[in-house]
Amino acid sequence: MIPTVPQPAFAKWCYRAYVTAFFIYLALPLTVVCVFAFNNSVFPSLPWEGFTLAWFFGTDAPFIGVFHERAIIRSIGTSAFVAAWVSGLAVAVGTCNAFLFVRHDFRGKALLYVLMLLPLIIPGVILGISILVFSSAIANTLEDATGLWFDGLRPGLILVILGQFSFITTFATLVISARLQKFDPSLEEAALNLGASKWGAIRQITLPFLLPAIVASAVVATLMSFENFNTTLMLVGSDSPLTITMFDKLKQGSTPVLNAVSLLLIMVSAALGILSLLFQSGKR
Amino acid sequence: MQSDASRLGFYLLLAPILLWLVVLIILPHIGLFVVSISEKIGPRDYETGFGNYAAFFTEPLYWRTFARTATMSILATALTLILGFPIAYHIAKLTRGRTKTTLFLMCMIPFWVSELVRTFGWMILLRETGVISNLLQSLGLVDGPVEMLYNDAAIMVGLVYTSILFMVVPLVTTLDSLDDSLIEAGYDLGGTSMAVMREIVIPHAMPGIVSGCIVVFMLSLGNYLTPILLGGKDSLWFTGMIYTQFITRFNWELGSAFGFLLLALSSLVVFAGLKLSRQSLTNTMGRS
Amino acid sequence: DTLRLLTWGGYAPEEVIAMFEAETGHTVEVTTSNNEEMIAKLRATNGGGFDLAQPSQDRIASAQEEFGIYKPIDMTKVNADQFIPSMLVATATNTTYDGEIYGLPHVWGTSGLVVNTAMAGDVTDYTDLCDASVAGKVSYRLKRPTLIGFAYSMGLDPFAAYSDPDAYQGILDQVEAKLTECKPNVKTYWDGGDEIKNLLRSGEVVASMAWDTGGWQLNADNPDITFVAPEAGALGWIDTFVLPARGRADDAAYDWINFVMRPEIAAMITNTAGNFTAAVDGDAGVSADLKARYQGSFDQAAIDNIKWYPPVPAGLETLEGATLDRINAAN
Amino acid sequence: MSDPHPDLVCSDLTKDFDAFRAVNHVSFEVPQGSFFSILGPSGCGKTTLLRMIAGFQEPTSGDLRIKGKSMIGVPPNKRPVSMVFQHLALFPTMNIGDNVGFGLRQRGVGKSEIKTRVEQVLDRVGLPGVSERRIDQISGGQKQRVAIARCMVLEPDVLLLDEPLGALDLKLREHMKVELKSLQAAFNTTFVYITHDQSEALVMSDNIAVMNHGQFEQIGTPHEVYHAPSTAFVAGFVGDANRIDGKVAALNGTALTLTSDGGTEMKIDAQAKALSVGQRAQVYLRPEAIELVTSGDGVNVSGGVIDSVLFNGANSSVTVKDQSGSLLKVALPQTGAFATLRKGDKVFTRWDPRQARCYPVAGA
Amino acid sequence: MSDPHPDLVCSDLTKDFDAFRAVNHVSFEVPQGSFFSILGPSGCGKTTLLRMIAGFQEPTSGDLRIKGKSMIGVPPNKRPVSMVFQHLALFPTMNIGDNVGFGLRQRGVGKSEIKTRVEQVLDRVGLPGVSERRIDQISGGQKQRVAIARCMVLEPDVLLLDEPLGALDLKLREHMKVELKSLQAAFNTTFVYITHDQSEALVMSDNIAVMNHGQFEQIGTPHEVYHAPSTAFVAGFVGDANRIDGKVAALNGTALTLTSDGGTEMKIDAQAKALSVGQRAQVYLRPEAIELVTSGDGVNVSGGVIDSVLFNGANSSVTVKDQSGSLLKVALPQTGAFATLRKGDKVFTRWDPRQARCYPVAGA
Ligand SMILES: Nc1ncnc2c1ncn2[C@@H]1O[C@H](COP(=O)(O)OP(=O)(O)OP(=O)(O)O)[C@@H](O)[C@H]1O
Ligand SMILES: Nc1ncnc2c1ncn2[C@@H]1O[C@H](COP(=O)(O)OP(=O)(O)OP(=O)(O)O)[C@@H](O)[C@H]1O
Ligand SMILES: [Mg+2]
Ligand SMILES: [Mg+2]
Repeated sequence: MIPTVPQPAFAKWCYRAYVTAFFIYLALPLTVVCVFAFNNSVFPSLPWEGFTLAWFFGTDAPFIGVFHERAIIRSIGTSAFVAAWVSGLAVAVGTCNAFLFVRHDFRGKALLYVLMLLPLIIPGVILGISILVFSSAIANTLEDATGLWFDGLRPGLILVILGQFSFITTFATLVISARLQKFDPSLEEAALNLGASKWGAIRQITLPFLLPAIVASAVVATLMSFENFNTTLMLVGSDSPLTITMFDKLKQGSTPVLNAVSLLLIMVSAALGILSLLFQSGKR
Repeated sequence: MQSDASRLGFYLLLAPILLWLVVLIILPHIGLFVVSISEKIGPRDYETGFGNYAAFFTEPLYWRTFARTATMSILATALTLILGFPIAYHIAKLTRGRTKTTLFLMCMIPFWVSELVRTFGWMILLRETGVISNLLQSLGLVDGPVEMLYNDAAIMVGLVYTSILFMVVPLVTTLDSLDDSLIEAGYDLGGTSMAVMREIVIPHAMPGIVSGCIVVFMLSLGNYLTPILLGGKDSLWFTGMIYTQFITRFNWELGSAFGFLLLALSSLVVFAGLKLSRQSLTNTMGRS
Repeated sequence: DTLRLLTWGGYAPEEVIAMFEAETGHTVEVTTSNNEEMIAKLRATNGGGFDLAQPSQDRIASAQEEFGIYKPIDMTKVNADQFIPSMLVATATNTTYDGEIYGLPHVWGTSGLVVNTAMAGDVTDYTDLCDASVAGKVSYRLKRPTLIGFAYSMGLDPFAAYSDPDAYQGILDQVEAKLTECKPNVKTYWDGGDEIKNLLRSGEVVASMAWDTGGWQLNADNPDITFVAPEAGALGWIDTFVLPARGRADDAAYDWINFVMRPEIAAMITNTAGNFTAAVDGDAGVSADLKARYQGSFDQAAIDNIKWYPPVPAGLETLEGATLDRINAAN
Repeated sequence: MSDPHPDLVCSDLTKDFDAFRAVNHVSFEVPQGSFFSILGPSGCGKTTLLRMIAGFQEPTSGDLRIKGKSMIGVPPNKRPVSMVFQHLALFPTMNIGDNVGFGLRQRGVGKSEIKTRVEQVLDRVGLPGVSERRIDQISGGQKQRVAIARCMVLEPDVLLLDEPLGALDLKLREHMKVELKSLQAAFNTTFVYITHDQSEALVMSDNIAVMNHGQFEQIGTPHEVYHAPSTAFVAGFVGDANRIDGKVAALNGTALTLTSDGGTEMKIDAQAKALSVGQRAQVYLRPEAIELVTSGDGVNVSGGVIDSVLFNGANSSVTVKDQSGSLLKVALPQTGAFATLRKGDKVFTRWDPRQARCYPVAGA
Repeated sequence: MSDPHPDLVCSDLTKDFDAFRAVNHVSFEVPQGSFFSILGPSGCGKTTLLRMIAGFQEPTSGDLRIKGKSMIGVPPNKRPVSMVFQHLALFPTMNIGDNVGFGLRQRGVGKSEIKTRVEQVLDRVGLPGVSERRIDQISGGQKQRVAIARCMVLEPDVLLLDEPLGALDLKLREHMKVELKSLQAAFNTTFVYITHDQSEALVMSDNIAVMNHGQFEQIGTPHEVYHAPSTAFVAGFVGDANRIDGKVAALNGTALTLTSDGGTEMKIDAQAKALSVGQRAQVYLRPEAIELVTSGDGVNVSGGVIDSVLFNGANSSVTVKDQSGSLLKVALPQTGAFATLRKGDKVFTRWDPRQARCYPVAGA
């Protein structure tokens, strides 16, 4: 089962065939999605009507390409906005948490750690509805009491950002903590010993060391935010992120525009993912 | 040697996590529970009671869907484990260097695209007039079009596809940390492949298996898109019911009760899984 | 101002928006949705987040009673001459709550049957979907229009029973039995307009309960498929304009209403959405094809036989929901 | 041991962790420019002591003066001491030049001056022109020198080293021992070096303090510590030694007679501190102090059989089992004599009464 | 070296990795019940050789027989050999009893018999009653013994050990050396032991093979390898040695005269294999073979000054710099003579012509 232990040729062959089949299974739907982005037909399915780029650049109905669909362009912007906030917040809080859990001992630490892991085992829909219900209750109470409007507590971008942040932070915390755990505290002591101040040591030594993890978790946070559906669905207001817009479109009339968006999405996120991996392995 | 400065630093570090957990996780769930125990007795008129939970238990559709969602999720988890383990093992133990990185990256690709896109792809593939059906027909394997969409098998395919990465990654990580020499020692002491797998590899991979299973189970249980888009007329999913209560029935109270029940279910299954495998949440999830 | 419009797909075509923006200087952000989601969203935001919404007229009064999510229409800001008077009055009657009018009519249409006449020419009424000849090749939604359509087709009158919950429950029970029995015939319960169009176009489904526009769009592609007004009568709906309680751009909203009710704009909307509007002379600029298809589906008798949705009393949907759930659960 | 201006003076330093006393009333002085080692087993409190000097730990009581100035309450970044950490603690995110220049940057020294001073110090430790390399591009021994250069560039009054050779492999460690000593001589800086490896301490130090359970058992030159251990612990810890338990049978000035527990009589000529007739005592005898002889006459001669032969080139030894069954390790002469001994051969052992050390057994 | 039934015979074993030959035509026999060490520097192919014996690597060519049966093509789990891995490879998920019983379980031995046999073998390695403990609850030395017990319970014909002491600390390693040897004697099983630490090999082995670049340079007893190295590599690798480069000046039977590159004349009495006048040669001279003397007369006597004194108790040495500037390491006698030498003192060194070893320089 490992290269140094001899195995019958047949078993090896079967195993390899299975692995190949598995990767075909992985690649198949995405390939199909990409291929049909170029189908010269208003339906993203067979039969194949010929090759076209209209679903990217077309301007005439019904062949309106991605780059001319206002709703899609706008929701990409919304998604990017949300993702930027979510990953910024998640990384900042995640870094704080990492320092808290790795560097400090306090009563209730184990409990707090388990609490921190909880968002991993709460289904996204429930995170969404609980935040929706809670913030509505708060807003109602406040509005009844003050007569003012608290639109920030109503479905909208703020709640979407908070909702995504609430579980993505756990991932960021885990990734950054893992790296901080590998950090040798004597490096910071060495910096102090060489005359650096406490904050100077963290800034010059610890944070650069954490950088790969910070970048990696920012990328992961961005990707997760971009593709999140379950939590966002419950919290979205008038500005909908890309997945929600696509879902609405899919329900109302899927054209290969969706394939074209998907193709772009695949390319961008794969590029992001690969970049972050390369960055990580380069730094290790 | 806790000086005042480091006390202050400690509280500054403690503030964000407390804010996050209390404001975004704990209080909302308490709020959810409070809403779930208020019954609607007329327009803009509510009273406290467990009527919503009673409704869940008296309406077969609800608890049947609930049970169905749970069993299907467990099934999907088991299937993902069975399908993913050999792959993780292959990546961790049978490949080196560049190949390893490449295969690992390929496993991640589905994760990098939104779930909607993946599901969309499966729809194109599986439908009666879809790619696979046409392929089978042109190969002469079947006479007429075959419908592969709108059934539980399609849901399984989609669920496994969506979550396999979350099984493979922790497995690869734990299997990577298994020293080859332990496997060699197993063979050297006369073990067969099966015995070495059972007695050495799997016990070692247990934290990874459990962590992968928890994540996959949660993802399946909480999935909305895949069952909605790939499932058939009987393929109800509990998240769909929650959505229905919130959106089409305007019944937040019952929806909240459903949400709470789903939360209880997931906690229960995760807890049972951890107990059965003698792992702890911190040990499995906390190390990914 | 920015006009945040919560509407149906097709009701705000890109060209119309472009013309409106050029003329008024407002910008328009469109969110497409359906009846339930529109109300759910407005409920969640307590009537905020949008400046103009377009639910069907039967869903306004009860939602207002329950959640208070709309604000009354200021008729002085509306150019009432542009509306077909009978529809304006009918809508106003149906959407009055507490003495205030909440809705203006916009687009109207029907739902009935979309049939592939070459393969299922026998399907002429809702209950025909349960016929063995089309087993496994039919589809409908698991929503309230289906309940009502089947009820009419079974010779019952659900609208008449709206005010009497017990009678209505009796009707629902009969429909439930029918739909449960019919379940094996169904390929899938469709959910979005695209889904059913795909199913019909590809031939996977040959007869379905659906909106008239869907049938006419498919007819352009495949002459065999068309909308059929059922013998028991098509179900007529009117989508309205309402102002969410906390809209921030009421002026822009009124500007939009007055703009799209212009005959030439209304015709453009009819051409994209496929349904006719409540605008005076709105059908003048509509394409001949669409008119022909409309006439092909509706003769005068059929038009007279359209069953228009009255306002849904609060609480009735709970009964329907339970029925739908039971149908869904049946095996 | 006394110097007009010692670089480092610790008086009565004590450190408690909760109920546990890690460092117990330790006092010592280190004269300018000397190499001072603290040698002790794992957990005896060496690191704690060093970290108090560096300022990472506050003493519970006692004083600590560097160049005459008390360091109590001075934070680590303000003390004129530098430290070489056990695993060196080179900054992995910086290249070698930036590592060495780190301390100067903290002091606000100008860019170009940093550059020249870094080059200079790297030159002095024998690594010219490596500034641009990453730290994973140099060998273990070179890292060692970079770590020292990083400290020395700041011209500290005292350099502290916490087992810096622990992570190196055997051959390199042998080499670095000699090198460290000569670097210290070249910089003429006071080194305080801690280790649990007696050979490191013996080879490099001017003075060694042997530490046990938080206390100093002896301070002295390597010679003194090896040849005149002042406590049983030092005798057993520094160098290899046979320990024989017994009882004092007679006492006459410096001439002692003991009876071992196995019944053998031993004559010892030593300072009989705190010993009285009838008291239990421990005798320490180095393997190289015992001779193998062929005849059974003389003082401290006893017969036995070879129990095992440990051939190890120049360091070969045998263990001899005497009549009472107790084992004695005897170094074989480097001349190669007795190389033909085999297990079971009969031999006689002899040792000089002046070579043994004898200590009373505490509490007996 | 030849035995009627050797437990292990390798003939002409070769292993190529792509273009690189890791093991190069190695042949040897290990007689039943003996302790055979393979000693060589890192990367010389020791592990590769051992893994071929265990079955984890197929030889490119050559044969391998255990108790007379060829092992080519036999998978590792079918070979009558067991292996103690470098990091022991104890199964962390099992307790000690399960670890030791693993092999028996694979053979389908009954539960109760496994229990008794595990207890027996743990007893024999001196660890009775630890079966229930987890492996992280015992010390490094105890783990070592558990690893051996796990193999020995299967009664293998040959036990292979891949540097099992490498991970232990110095003191424990010293101790385990002796212990391993006595365990081997007690079990009377054939041990094949690989190491790069010459002292391990010298102390424990019956026979040592010195390996370099995939080839065996010498096979012999520890004595032979240390005192009569057959190649320059062996002379340099086993034990400490001064190397002096020079040229053969005269040759007369076993009596050689060489001139060192520094100009000193050396007389050597050795088997002058493959040496001729004028040829370049290397002389190896152990530090303990050199004496410090006070007068400058005699064969191989030369004067110099003390360059450094490395006091290290019984293993103290000095380096002497001669007129030509080359350094000679000289062991100080264990008797403590010359302990007063200081840097800069003038001394004379002398060595016996029979103590030096001389080898031609390849390709010179
Ligand atoms: N922060 C601490 N809190 C409590 N006890 C401590 C702390 N630091 C060290 N100790 C204890 O103090 C004792 C001395 O520790 P120290 O690290 O100084 O030993 P050491 O001599 O350096 O040992 P080693 O050679 O293993 O490094 C040990 O018993 C240790 O357990
Ligand atoms: N699988 C392999 N593929 C290619 N080269 C290998 C492989 N395994 C070992 N080598 C090479 O063969 C040579 C011998 O390796 P081996 O591990 O046998 O050395 P070793 O003597 O055990 O060294 P060490 O003392 O460091 O363990 C090395 O140069 C190594 O790089
Ligand atoms: Mg220490
Ligand atoms: Mg090796």
